[in-house]
Amino acid sequence: MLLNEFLMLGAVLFCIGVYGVIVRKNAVLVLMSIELILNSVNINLLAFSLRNNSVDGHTFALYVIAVAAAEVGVGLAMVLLMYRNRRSVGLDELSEMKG
Amino acid sequence: MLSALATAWTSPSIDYHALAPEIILGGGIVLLLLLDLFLPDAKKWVLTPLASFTVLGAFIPVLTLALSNQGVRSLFDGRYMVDDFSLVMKGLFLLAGYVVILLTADHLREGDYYQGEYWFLLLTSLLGMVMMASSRDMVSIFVSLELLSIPAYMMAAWRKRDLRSNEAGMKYYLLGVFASALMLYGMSLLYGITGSTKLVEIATYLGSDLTSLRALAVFFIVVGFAFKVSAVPFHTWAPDTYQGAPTPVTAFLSVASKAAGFVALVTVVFVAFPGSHDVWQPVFWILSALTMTVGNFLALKQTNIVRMLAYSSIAQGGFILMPLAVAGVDGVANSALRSVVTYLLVYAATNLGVFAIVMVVARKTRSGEISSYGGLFSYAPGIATLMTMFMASLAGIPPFGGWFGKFTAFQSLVSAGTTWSYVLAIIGGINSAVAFGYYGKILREMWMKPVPDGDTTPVTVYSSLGVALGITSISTLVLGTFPGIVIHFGDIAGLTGAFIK
Amino acid sequence: MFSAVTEATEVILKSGWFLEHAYIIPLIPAIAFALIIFFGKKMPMKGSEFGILSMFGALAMSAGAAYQWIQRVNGAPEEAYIKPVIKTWTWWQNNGFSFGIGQHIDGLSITILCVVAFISSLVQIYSTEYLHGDRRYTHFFASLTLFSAGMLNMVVAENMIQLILGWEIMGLCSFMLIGHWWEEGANSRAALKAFFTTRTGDIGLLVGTSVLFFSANDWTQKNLGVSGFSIRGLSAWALSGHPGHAAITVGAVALFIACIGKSGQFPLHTWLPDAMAGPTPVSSLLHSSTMVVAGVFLVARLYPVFFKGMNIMGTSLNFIVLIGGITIVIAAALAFVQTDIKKVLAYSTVSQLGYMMMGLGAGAWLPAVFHIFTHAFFKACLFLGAGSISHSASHHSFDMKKDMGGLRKFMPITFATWILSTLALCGVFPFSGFFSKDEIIDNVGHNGYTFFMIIGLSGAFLTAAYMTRATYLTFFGEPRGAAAGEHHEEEHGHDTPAAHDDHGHDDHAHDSHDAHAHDSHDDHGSHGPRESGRIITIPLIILATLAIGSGFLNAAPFGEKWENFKKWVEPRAEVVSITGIPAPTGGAGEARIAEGTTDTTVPAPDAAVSSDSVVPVDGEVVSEEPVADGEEPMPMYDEKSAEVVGAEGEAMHESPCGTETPEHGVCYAPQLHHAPFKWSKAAMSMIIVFAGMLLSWLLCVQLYDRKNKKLVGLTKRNKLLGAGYLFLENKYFLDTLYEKIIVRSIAHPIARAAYWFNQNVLDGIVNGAGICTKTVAGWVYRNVDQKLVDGAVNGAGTTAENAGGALQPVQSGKVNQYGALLFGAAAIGALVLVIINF
Amino acid sequence: MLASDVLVAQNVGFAIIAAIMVVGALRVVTTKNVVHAALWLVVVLAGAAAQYVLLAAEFVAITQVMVYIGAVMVLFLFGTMLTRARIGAEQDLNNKNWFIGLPIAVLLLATMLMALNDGFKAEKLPVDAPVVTTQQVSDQIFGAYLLPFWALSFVLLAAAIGAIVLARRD
Repeated sequence: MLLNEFLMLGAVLFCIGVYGVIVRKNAVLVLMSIELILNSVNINLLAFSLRNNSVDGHTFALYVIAVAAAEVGVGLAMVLLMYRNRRSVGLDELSEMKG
Repeated sequence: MLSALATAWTSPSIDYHALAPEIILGGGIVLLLLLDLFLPDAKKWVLTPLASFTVLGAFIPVLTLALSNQGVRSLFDGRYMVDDFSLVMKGLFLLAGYVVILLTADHLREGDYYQGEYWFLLLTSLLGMVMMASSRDMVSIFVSLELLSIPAYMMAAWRKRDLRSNEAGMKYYLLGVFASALMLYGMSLLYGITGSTKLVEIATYLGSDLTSLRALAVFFIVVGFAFKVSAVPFHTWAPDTYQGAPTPVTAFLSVASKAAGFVALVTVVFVAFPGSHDVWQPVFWILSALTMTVGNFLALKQTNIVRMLAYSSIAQGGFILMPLAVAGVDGVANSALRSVVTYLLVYAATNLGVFAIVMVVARKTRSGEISSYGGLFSYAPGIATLMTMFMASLAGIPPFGGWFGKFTAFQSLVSAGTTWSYVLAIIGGINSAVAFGYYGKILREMWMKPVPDGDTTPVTVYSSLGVALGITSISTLVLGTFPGIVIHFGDIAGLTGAFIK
Repeated sequence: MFSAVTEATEVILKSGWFLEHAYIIPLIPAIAFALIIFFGKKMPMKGSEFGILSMFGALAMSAGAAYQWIQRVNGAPEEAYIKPVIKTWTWWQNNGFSFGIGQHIDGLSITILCVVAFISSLVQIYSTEYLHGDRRYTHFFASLTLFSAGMLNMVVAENMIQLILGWEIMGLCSFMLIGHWWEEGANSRAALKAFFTTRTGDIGLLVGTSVLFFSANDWTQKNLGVSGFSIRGLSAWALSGHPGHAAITVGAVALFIACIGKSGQFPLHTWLPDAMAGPTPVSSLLHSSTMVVAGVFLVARLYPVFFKGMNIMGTSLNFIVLIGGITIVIAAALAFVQTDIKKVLAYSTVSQLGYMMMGLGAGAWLPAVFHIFTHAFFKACLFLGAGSISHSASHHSFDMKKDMGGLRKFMPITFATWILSTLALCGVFPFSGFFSKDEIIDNVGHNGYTFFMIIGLSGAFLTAAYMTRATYLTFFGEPRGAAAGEHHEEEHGHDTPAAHDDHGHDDHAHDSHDAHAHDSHDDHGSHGPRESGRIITIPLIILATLAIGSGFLNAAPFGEKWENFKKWVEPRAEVVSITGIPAPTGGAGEARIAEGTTDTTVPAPDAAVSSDSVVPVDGEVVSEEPVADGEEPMPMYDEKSAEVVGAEGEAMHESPCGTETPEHGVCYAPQLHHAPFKWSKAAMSMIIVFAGMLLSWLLCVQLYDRKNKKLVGLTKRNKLLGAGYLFLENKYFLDTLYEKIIVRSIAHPIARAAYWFNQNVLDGIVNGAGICTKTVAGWVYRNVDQKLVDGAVNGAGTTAENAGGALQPVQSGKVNQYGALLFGAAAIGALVLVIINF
Repeated sequence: MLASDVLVAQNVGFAIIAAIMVVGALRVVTTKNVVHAALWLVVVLAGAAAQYVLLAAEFVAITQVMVYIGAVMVLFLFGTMLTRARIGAEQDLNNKNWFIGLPIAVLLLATMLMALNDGFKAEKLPVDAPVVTTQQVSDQIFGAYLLPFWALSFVLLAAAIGAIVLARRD
């Protein structure tokens, strides 16, 4: 297996995630796109862990998973809050402050 | 084969003195949470003093550590360092946190907030900052960053029924996650290239091969922190979040959170990337120039005071970034670090003071517009004078602290002596003149405009706000009048791993 | 700092308590400021007593210091270097940087100290009456006192940081004071404009100071043991031949930009006339005699730096002399078209500052400093006179055309002091302006700047002319408007904007807020013009006396004996030898100086004298000092030694402090030459001045008395003049003169040629020159001054705001777009970096 | 090319899983149905777990399944339901930013691929690497990375409590 196979898969996922966060208006979908990005990072970390013959990458990946879970929790709480106040989860409506 | 199999696990030896600030904060957090759970509502007032005593209590070991002669304390195999730099920054975070607690105390009581949870989040975020100051490997830095950010996201949205507060929290959260994703990607690449997460080892292994990947990794990490310090073009969240978040939270974000971003940035750049200055120097140059200029120009257009202060704080961030643009030049690294530390100290004192006044005035006028400051001098001369002092400090007029921060920044630039550093110095000079345009606007409102609604009842300054104002104004004045004190902090702020190997 | 480094003969200089403790002078008003802020409102005089007492204290100390300085100079050998009285306390230091505060007292600082303390005292007294009943009376005095503290601090400053501190305090205070009556939008705009413009210049000050510090610090530390901020160190460094050309030039240019801003030099002069929006005492103190000379003072203070950096005396043109020259003419021309009396004076100030700058730029250091000295008195007198008129005669209006005229009958004291000061300003012979301004012009020419000498003379002509016009409009003719007792509101009708010199009404600097100040007690419009009260007239009289007398301090026409100012103030370009790194600085009474001389056979007799014992207290002269007043120089002092430097006796360059470099010594001032006084030159300039007055007078009579506003009409009338017709009804004695000189000669049969000459040439000159000047100046005022320069200043602000506006769409409020920006910037940055590092 | 150098099974496995993941990820960001997007995300996350196994990281793979598919996905589904998204297709999920998003994503991808290609070229991963044991990971977590672990507990605590406060009705 080539190292770059994994890395490029990671890069593709990353960029799809980036596309997602830019074009998705629904906040829940944006959160899903973020998960894509974070997963690409984990693929990278584990591939490098294998390449460098060290365990640090595994640990790092576990921390990333845990933090990602926390972030999703917070994000969904905010989405709920937003929904409760505005009856909508469209991010475009969050433009009361600008300029 | 993975060699780690062979080594049996041994319990890591922990220097509890070195970890005492973190432990005290952590204990306080847990205690706060438990008390919040079990105390009846009538006794919930206990939480506020508990929070402030926790912060002050955590400050004690910072002092004892600073006074002990043991030098650098290295924990967890060099992944966590308690050196002078980290102690200075921990002190800054804790004091800033204390002032924010003072700012919040009455605000919380009057508003519709969950108090116990608010203190819990504030202290958690502070814990993240305190850990950030000592973290010397990528995992610690990442976790500390999240530890300080996640509570801050929620604090920004803490005014639950306010649409603006929701919006502030959501924007801050989303962009924060985007930025930390980018940073994580950069960290993963860095780990791949060097095979280590320890900053010192990264510096050793980060050779000149794999140049394009190295550039990518360094750049993404810098971007991640550039978001945190709201450097243009990664600043977009800042004005909206500052405006929408509860004012004490804004003060916290614009001072402590920004300082934490700088601490991380400085640590990573100086400890891990000293050899890659060909990558980050131009990046910082552009970031700094853009940040100052865009921040200033947009600040000129603002009519809302907090929003203007947001842009002002963006622009100030540009000044703090200035010395980093030349920190790779031989012999400048030390003075650049000193300048960043000095500027952060001065900026923290001044900006917290400004927000204290914003809160005092908003309590009376119930408005965030700059025009609501009209005639402030006629009914609150003391407040107007203090505000003038803070504005003068932000604009860099001696003898208030701000001038000295700018002075050290320019000093680093000039001592680098390259063409680009001079150009940046000139851009900085022009910007510091432009900045007076909007600081002067406030001064003009306060001193030379009539009171908008003719209501000249004097403002009430609650005792906690008064203490906050006292601390910040005296620090601003003292830092500007006797810069020797702040220089002393700057001097001892050597960064272990970068300068004291 | 030097005393320990010499092996050469030492001369003991007298000192005294006042000299040694001059640093107290700025502290007095600073403390008074705090007292006013905290206790002012509760005091019987609302805090003004603190201000006035502190200024008296400062004045007394300055006078004491001046006396002791004169003793010090008189007691020294004729060619000895008079060491300034320097003290430094370290304020703070870190690696490589040591910032001190202290004092640097020499002739220059003593001069300015006295002027500032004196004028401030008078202005404060005057203000107690002028601002009586003002709602921000206490604040006004607080600002005024702090302002004086800032200026005094700048003057005594030992190093650049201290100087900048004072400089900035002045800036802040001027902001407060100009905007004192902020209820009128124009005033607060003017205040912001003043602050903003001077702050723009101040960038130059910071940049220049940093550049000089980084270039000079090593040298000064090594050779003098002082930091690169030290004024003394910088002076020595500049003349040592060590500085690189680029560094010192950049430093000097940057500093000079600050001076342009502060001293209202072209093209940053526009704030000064606008700043007349402040109360008149403020105009008098800040914008005529003290704050605006800060820039000139800085040039004079760091003269060696500018001397080297700008290549003064090296070529026939340099930046300073050019800016000074331009300013003289531009401002003087502008003064012609003002209807506001304070604006005439403001432009006059700008023009006079141009003289000082031009003098400094052309190597006429002493005349320029002397002009600061004399100008302060007569200009303060003029401003206070204008204030007196508005206070008592014209209902707080400053419009000469609408609200004044004929006031000489009502205000004899104001009129007399005004005339005396005007004569001084014009430089008429025995008045003080003559001795300073004429010396500047003379020396500029003498130093080879012939073109600028002509500029100076034209400036003198214009000065005479516009002051005559202002005097005529104010004191002669018939009372108009408010001066005639008309009601205040009426003269605000916009019916008669004079076509030839209308300027924007919005920037009228009416002190209309005096009205607010007097609401409580004033009886508006119920009385005609009258003389002001004693509190106002006494300062006027004192100042007018000085306007006459102060010139005699340096009356070159009467020979060397009269050139006291030169002796006391001008630093001597003697070389002081140094060898190696000096010992730590001496004690408080560091009064010894070193003379560069080869003759070291006689050991210094005072080697064992402790520094304490050479400090005479309170002006007492310690008798053991070997040099007595006015006696022969010390016996071992060798006349030639000034040209021979260094312990080894190497033959040094002939002019060590000129363009050449001393090898083992330093000097603190460049060698300058003084033009010998010639009556012929003085006579020439007098003729020019009188010609200016005369022409202007004629023009004024034509324009204002005859209400003959159009060129066509004037020409027509001049034809009638040919018949000797209309002048008969002229009732002014100078009109008779006019009639005799011109009309008779026209009427005379042998004067057909003269008639032609008159019709075509004199008329052309009188009308043409006058109207041309007015037209051109009006055009310049409208287009260049108000549009271009103002436009540039305002435009910069507008551009900045527009740029901000252009950026605002980026801040769209849409979080997806923020994300796009974040990732987009990251992508582009990454692409660039990857390609670079590929 | 020797057979031992080319791990056919693994390479084929990687390719198939990678293809499924990419398709899944694309559907996540393009589908018109929020619930479908969540299900596609499950596909991607499961694929990632499979890749982790290929990368000799079984513990991480199991964690991935448990945390993401077990917990995070449930959160997402709850979030979707609580915000009353329709189960069917919706029109209003995207904004008009595709013309910005697409170039940025492509540019970023090009840059990253270029750098990766330049950096690691055809570097192979070791073929006989043993599976990292859970003990090794735990040794690290409770050794060198103890402090971040401690901090992580506060992160989760803060997230949990903060999220409750924000999300609860009151």
